Amino acid sequence: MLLQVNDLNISYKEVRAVHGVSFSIEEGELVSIIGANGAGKTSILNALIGLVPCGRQSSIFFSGKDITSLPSHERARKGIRIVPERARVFPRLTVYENLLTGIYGLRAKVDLKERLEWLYGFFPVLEERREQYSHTLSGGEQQQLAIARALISEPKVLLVDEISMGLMPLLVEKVFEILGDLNRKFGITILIVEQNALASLRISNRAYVLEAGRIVMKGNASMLIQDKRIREAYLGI
Amino acid sequence: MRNDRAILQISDLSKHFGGLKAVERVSFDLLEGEILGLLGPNGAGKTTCFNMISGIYKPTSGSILFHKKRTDGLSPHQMARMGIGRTFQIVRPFATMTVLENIIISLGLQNYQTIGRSSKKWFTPTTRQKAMEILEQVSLCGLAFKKAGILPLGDLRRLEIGRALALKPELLLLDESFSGLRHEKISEMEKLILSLVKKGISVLLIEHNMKVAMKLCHRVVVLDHGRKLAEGTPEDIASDTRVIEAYLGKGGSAYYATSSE
Amino acid sequence: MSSYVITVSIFIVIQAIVAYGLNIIVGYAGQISLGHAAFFGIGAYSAALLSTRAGMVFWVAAPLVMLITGGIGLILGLPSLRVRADFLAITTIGINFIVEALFLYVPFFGGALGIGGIPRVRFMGLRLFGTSYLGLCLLCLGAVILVSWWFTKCWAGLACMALGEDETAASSMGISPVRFKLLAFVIGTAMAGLGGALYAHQMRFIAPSDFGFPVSVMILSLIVLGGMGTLWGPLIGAIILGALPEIFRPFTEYRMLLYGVILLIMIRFQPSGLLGEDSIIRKILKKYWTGGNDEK
Amino acid sequence: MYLFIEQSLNGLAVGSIYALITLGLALVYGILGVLHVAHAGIYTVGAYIGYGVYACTGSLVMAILVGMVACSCLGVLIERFIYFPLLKFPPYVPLISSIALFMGMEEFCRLVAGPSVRTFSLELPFPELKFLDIVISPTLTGIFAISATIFLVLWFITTKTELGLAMRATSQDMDIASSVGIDGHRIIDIIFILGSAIAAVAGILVGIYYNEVYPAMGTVPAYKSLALIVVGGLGSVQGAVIAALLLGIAETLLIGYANIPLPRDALAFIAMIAVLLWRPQGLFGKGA
Repeated sequence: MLLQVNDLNISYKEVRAVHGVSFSIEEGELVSIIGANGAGKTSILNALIGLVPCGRQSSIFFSGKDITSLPSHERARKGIRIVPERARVFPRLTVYENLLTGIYGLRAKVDLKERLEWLYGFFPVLEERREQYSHTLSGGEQQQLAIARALISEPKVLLVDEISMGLMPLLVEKVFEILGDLNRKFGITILIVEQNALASLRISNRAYVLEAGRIVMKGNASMLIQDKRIREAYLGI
Repeated sequence: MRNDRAILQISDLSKHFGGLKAVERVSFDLLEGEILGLLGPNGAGKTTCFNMISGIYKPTSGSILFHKKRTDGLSPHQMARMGIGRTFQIVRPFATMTVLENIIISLGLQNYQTIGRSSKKWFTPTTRQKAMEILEQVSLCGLAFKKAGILPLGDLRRLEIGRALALKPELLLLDESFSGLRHEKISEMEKLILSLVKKGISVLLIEHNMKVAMKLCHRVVVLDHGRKLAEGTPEDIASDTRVIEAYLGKGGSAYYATSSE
Repeated sequence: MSSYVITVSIFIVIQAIVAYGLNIIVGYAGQISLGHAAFFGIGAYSAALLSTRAGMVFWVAAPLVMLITGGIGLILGLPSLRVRADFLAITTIGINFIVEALFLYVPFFGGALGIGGIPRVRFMGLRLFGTSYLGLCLLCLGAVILVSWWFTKCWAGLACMALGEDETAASSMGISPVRFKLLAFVIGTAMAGLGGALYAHQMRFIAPSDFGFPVSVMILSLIVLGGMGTLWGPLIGAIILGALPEIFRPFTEYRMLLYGVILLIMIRFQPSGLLGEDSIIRKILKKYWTGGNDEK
Repeated sequence: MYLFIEQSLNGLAVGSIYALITLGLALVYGILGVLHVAHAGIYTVGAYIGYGVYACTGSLVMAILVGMVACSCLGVLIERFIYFPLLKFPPYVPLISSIALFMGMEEFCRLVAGPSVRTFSLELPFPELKFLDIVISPTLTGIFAISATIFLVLWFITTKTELGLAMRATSQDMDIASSVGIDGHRIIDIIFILGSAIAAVAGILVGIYYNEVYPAMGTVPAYKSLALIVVGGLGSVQGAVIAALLLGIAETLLIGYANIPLPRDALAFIAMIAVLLWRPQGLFGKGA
């Protein structure tokens, strides 16, 4: 088990956003957590990377080690990387500098040239825009940059938060294709959190359905995609 | 399509933020007594539309007519006075005040217009009673003296509707009032909205839970990347291939086509 | 009561009056102002000028002073509609420095020497000083507290508090941000003007340095200390911060240091003020009033 | 003409010192959003320590080094024990505590070193420069050399090194920075260390330039530098530095030539209000 989350509780002040959620991810899997806006998806990811404290009794294990109380940057060093909601690239850094932040503290360990070549293969636009400030990029380009920033460190697990938000359908498709490729061709473990249920289910191995901070369904992605309740809840058909 | 019964007419509305075209030439009408759903994926420009209608943003171009009067460019407090109440996607209660006070702030609409009236006392038995009546409508009576900041999301969404109702609006803008709610809360909210429409309030709501929107709305406008993708009855929309594509991506629609055969 | 105690009390009361004005701007309407001493000074200077140059009696001059200060407050409050919180804080610091500089460099205001020979306030032929002047100040303080209390009870005050908490939400409830922010500025600065007038007639000699930026800081810190946006906070703060230097008088050498340190410690460990939310005093009072039963 | 150039050079020296003080303030504002008024207290303390060490040892290098180290520690202590716990409160809370701290530090200097002005009489050990008839005194040369070096080093750190990248990333989005493995707390510590050390240098340079060190020497810079970071655009370090240099020159020339009945110290605030009316985000600020 690469990542194991037990009884995760998250509260903001006195409002509870996530109620006792447990899930796990095996190495090499692509897992989705799907749910509507406000279901608590982003809170879960923020707890995984340590930006939001989780409640008592909750525990998070990574590669068999308890990381529940580890600060964010140390989790990043261990290989947990995130593609945040709305990309959140550093707006006043250039594209290239944004990529460099991804290997902060790892520069000695990573073959930068080779990594960059590999990434530019996926995202040619990032090479073209190398010296541009990243706030001048379009939404889709920023998302690509955010993925590249996370990938450059050779993460053990990639967390992807609402990547379809604000992207054109064509791009959504492309981005999901890339995520699928990364998982299948390069064996990168990925956890996707999405409200675009079908797009993410199509590339996932397994999925969890989150409603109002609780997991209400889980199973194989190919099974869930057939599920009548899912189709009703997320499509109204 | 220009209708005499239209309470709100949006034509060619655009909003650009720098290079980003958040809303691009969107037009639609809202009829009196209607529930119109504004649907679309995240980032489609729905909330931006709302913010223009309620006066928070000034449109880049296009016009908004409320009761046949141009209202684009007016500020939020002027819109509130004209009879448009709204809720927020990310709830914005006055957190340190009580639930009752939150409602009373809205009840003061008329008192904010002249110095004389605004110097009167606000916490009177009459206003209190009016506020309690509104709280009753949104079933928050039991929480009247709690601080708004500690309420759970569902109650806060109802509190925001209550605040909007206290303005005695003709048009209610509901921004994702269902999101983050559990099943049973969703049906409560549906009932509430239907009861409001019965009282003659027109409703424009943003939703991306298709199921809820399809059930509740008389008509639906679908936005995608700032443009209007489709408009029509829920049935029309549900079978519109463009809509399905926007929501599911091409693969999804292919899947939909094969599995429904 | 010794005249020393009375003098100190008069200053505390004047500070409290000025602080109540700031409490309306910062505490209720949520507009950070670090230049309140400028309005205190404008009040004092206009009172001094009206009585020395125009020979006006206090009872006529005082309302006029409040009008002048409130009017200037209205004009200088305009930036608050334009800039964000941090900018506003710094802008108001700037206003304070510029007003002080005007007093200092425009000959009309007497320059560094200030204005002297301000007569005492007369009431029915009697000169008010000492206890009787303290009485007048307390009366004014009472009026200011009454206005503050009324402000929490009237629709305008409610509107300001809503704006202070969430401007977007408040304006979509029909509250005009421009109108009510400026209203708060006018009321708040007029109170500072009243405080200034009382100060001028007490000191009978005023100089620009009496209204410098440190005074603004002191006024703001006393309401932060007492409890921002509470009805009794400014009074409590004024009493504590007004009395501290006097209590420390035996340690002459160290009193300003102690003052700074105590202020720092109080704010560090009670950031919402002595009477604010979650403060120790609030908690204790609550326990006694509700008999330890917190549920309402 | 020569007088004008000499005046301008004097102004530039004053501006450089303003810039050194303002730097720390701009860095701290950029990363914590706190208006760090107590920075001027650190500057005063730095000047006193420098003066004291120089008086004891007679070594200027020692004076500067000890001042820098002591002030760095002071800066980090302030950040850890005062600002950090107060970040979650409205901005006026850290601001007031910063001002209280500043008052305390001034008083502390007054108590330890006495209220009188100490004369810090020495020339900086730099050569005297001569162009045509313009003579640049050793002290002036020294101020230019030292501040230029500091600006260059700082520019190099922020733009060319991994640490600088981390600093910029953290000030733009602290959460995301930590999610790529940057330890935000350490970066904040480093920023306070850098800013405070530079403030110490600025204090010592001012002491030498005006030939005096006194407890209230921080009061005017404390608030002037606030105005400067507004003019420069809150959070823009280059903007603040440029604004500081311009102000130094403008002040000096104004005193020298124009007979405007305004005090030199109000100029910064007048400039600030003028700039705010014209460009509310400051000269070099980025939009809203």
